[in-house]
Amino acid sequence: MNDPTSGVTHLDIDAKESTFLDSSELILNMGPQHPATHGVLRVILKLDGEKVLGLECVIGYLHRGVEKIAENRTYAMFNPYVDRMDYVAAVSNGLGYCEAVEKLLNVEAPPRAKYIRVILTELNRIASHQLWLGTHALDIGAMTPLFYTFRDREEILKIFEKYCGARLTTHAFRIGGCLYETYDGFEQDVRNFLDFFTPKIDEYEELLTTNRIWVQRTRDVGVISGKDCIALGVTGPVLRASGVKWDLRKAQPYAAYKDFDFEIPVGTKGDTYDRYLVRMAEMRQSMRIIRQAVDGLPSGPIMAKVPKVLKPPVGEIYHSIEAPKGELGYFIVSDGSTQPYRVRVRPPSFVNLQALDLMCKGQLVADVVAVIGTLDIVLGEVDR
Amino acid sequence: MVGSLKRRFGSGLEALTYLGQNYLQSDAALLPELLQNLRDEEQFDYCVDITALHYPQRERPFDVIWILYSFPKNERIRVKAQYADGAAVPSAVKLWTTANWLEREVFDMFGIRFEGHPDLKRILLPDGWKGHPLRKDYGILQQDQAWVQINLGIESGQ
Amino acid sequence: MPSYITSYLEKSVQVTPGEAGNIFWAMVYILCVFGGVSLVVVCMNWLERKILAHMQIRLGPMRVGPHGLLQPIADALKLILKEDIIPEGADVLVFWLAPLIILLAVFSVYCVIPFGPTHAITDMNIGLLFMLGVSSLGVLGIVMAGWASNSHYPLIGALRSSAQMVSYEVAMGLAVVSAVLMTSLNAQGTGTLSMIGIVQAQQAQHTWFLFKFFPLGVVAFVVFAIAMIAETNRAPFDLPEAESELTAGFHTEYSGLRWSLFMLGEYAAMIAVSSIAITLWLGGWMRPFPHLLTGPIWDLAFSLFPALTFFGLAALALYAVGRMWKVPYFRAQAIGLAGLAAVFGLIGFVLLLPPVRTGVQDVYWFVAKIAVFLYLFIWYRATFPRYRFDQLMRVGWKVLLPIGLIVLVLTAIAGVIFG
Amino acid sequence: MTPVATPFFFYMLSGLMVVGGLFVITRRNPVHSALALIVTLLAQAGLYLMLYAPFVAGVQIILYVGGIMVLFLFVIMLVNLERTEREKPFNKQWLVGLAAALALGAMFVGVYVKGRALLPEQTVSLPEAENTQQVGLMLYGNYMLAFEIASLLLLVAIIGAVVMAKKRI
Repeated sequence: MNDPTSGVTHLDIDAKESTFLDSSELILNMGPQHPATHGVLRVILKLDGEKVLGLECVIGYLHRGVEKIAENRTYAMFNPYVDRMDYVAAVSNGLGYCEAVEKLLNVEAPPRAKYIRVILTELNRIASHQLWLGTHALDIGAMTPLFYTFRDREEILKIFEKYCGARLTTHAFRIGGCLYETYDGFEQDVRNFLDFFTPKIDEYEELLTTNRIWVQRTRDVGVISGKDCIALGVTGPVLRASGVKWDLRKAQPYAAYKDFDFEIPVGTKGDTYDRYLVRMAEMRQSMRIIRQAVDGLPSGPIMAKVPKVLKPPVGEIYHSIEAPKGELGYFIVSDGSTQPYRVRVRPPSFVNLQALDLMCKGQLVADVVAVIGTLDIVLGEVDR
Repeated sequence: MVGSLKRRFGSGLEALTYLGQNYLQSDAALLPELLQNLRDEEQFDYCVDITALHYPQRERPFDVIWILYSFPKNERIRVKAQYADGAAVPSAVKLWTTANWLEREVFDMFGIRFEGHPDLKRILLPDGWKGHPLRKDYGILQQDQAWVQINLGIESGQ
Repeated sequence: MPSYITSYLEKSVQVTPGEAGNIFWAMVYILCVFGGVSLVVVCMNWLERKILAHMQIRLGPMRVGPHGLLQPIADALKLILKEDIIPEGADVLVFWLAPLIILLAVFSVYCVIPFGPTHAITDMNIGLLFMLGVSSLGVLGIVMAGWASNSHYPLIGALRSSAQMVSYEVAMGLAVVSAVLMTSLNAQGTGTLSMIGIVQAQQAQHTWFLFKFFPLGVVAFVVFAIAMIAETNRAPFDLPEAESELTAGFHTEYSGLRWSLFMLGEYAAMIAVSSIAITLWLGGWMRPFPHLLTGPIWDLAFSLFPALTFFGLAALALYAVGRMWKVPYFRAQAIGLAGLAAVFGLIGFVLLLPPVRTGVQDVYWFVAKIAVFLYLFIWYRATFPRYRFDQLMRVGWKVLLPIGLIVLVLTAIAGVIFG
Repeated sequence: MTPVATPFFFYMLSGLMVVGGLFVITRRNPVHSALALIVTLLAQAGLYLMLYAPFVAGVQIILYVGGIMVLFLFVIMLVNLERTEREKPFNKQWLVGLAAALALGAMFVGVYVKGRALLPEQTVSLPEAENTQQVGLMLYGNYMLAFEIASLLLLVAIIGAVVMAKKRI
């Protein structure tokens, strides 16, 4: 399958002599500007009538060369770039990077900073899942959840804005802790949000969980087994929905997660409906974590002693956290100078997208849209 | 675990740890069976990441790194090997299917060929693009002017 | 000439103008039916956007006129002024004909709908059969529209929607047959297909067919209701216009006035199909509980309903005016709204006069029931996600068809036993 | 219902049918000929109405125009159109065509000459009101057996269609 972009200016896939119906295999081009491909993703589908025989993803439209830029920026300067990769879960990107560099510098963030970091990351996880639910339901045709989820997501973005000035790409953390002390009324805002959001999540469940058509459109769609998930390196809610009980926050706790108790929701069949249930349960667990974190917020400094100019010793470190989409890892190699020698980002969306081909085999075109939605990929992270 | 590996592979292998993360420095020849062994006997069933480093001044400039994780043992390990420019690295697609795209990206960014890879071609950059950006000798502002002119019809990106 | 006009009026036996062969009054009825339908379509456009918005916790159109009341007019103007593109390589004749066929099919259904014992354009003794036949003509229009646009997506959309409509016509027909079966349970044992006849049968049997042989009537009604939604490509069955996969179904290539014809056709089809359901199962123009709550006081109470609704609308408008009056910027719109409230109030008073009150009774109840159905259509659109194409066909063939057959057989048996 | 200007309607409808029929065979584009066929069938339904047979007219519209013609259009669209348009519509057997036309012409002339005598004396007057009941009684009364055989035949045809299509699914 030669890549159509190489030199061919006009992609002529339906040559005049064979109308598309009598050739047994039809190549359909779900192009970069398609309403259902969350961002600039192009999927070339090989169809037999309505059934999908196989598909190939053409990515790279949003490639900004973040890793190349990292080699020409100092450690602190690269921090905002990290938020631009997975712009929906910017806070957890920042957390991963800051903790990786702190490990490199062998520095420990103070407990208060760790608690603040956990609160903001979990809020960001809920916001990311809300955006996923809204757009995923819209792809399958249910218009209403989109407005409910965005109304509630607005509350979280208000808290971010009050804390660090930005709503989406927050740049909330610094290497060594948090720069800003929490504004007074921060705990109260978070508690208000939790009380506000608890009935709201039941509203989503009311709308969709027992909705017959929703169940029919998602049950047994895009099934992937636990074994395939591990072989394909798929992590996050998709892996948990396939029955593998694995969450980095429990397996290799970072920040302050070992102080909180929460469960890991696990699915059984690994289809789109299970992933929907797992993500809804994850939102509830995040709320539990936030409540515990806010109640137990310790006082004390929020910034560890970190030199003005960071010059970490020569060495390399791999540190990964549980981002809303899956395992987000940073492999940083330092050569002793102020600029990192190499920053490799292990993006969950990029690896999860690889499973699209396996999940869509034998499904119908309408299901490809649903599966892309359920994988919850963000193209900024896929292309870096 | 390191002891058993040492007995099997002898000299070519040395285990180091840095900041609590242990990694194996192995030479190129041992690699295929080492990865196979790690996956089967040592149950490292999840290949987290495959990436590379470029040290232009060394005679074998490329460091290819496999980051593995084992679910049963909840343990992480890194395997590093040095390769000359243009040397063929054994592909890990047969061991972990996730390596397919990861190796394609390393090829796209560094120009390291993986033999045994089913469909090795660029993944992020367009096919006709000349040059591999993440190499140290590839300037930050540099671009493949020819490709830009043909396909986008503009002078140059910058 | 005037005698020809008045001759119909004081005729002793009250018969629909069509039957009486009086062309003039038939024309009058046709004009007021089509005027009424287009008026309803215009305000349906506004209502749908407002109700859908409020269900999705947003406000809907607020900018054009008070509470967006002038929005439909603005839309209509926009569509008329928009350029009407015919895609290159399209088959012009078929492209131009398609929307006309759809409109022809939908509006010809209206000439048999009974708004009252004599308020119908005409009454054929095969009224129901005629309606089903003509509504199946709509499929032709869609297929032609899809084919004439000469591009992949509309063609696939057209094939899908015509397959859907053809398969749901079968389910619809079965549900209708079981209702017609109930009409034959009178003395001389022969039912009737004429719409007015069906409603009179329900009057004679003192019950709406919905409640006849209790579970059967309701099940047949539900089968018809589902098939009805699929027939008009609405709500959960609107796959042909599925935005996420095929851009916009068979009317992708249409634009401007031609596209608005499709929209007009869709809304008119919704009204036509729901009026069939009302005539068959909900007792057409009969007011609720005509035989249970009889007696002068009840008649008086029910006859006040039309006036009350218009007074309610006027009160609503006045309340909105009160709220808008505080903000100077909205003062102009508030005056407009107050004018509208005055008009509603006036109509309410006119409806209070005794002769007008009884006259308008039948039409009012029929239109009120249609309003309920239209609200349901909008409600479905807000809540249900979309069926996938194979599920949609499965529901049509494997669920509705067997249930329709079973209900038909059971009604027949019940008819013979309870007869 | 007193008939209204029947001769005008009769000639208009039959003229429409003849013109439609001609269009069916002369159009190069198959979809246009399908549309012409639809016009002919609708005109035929109109004729049934004039013969006080509304039930048959209703069935005609549902079955022919609503059902069969939609399938015609389906098939025309699915099959490859470009090839059929390029072929020359008129092939060379004009000799056979001429003979058939002559025979038909002779028959028309014969009918025209005999005129009224051909038709039976008393025209059966079917009360228009209960036409549907009449058809119903006739169908389920006297011709019950024929009705059952026909329905059996249809059943066989449906099952045959399903079996043929089964191979492809």
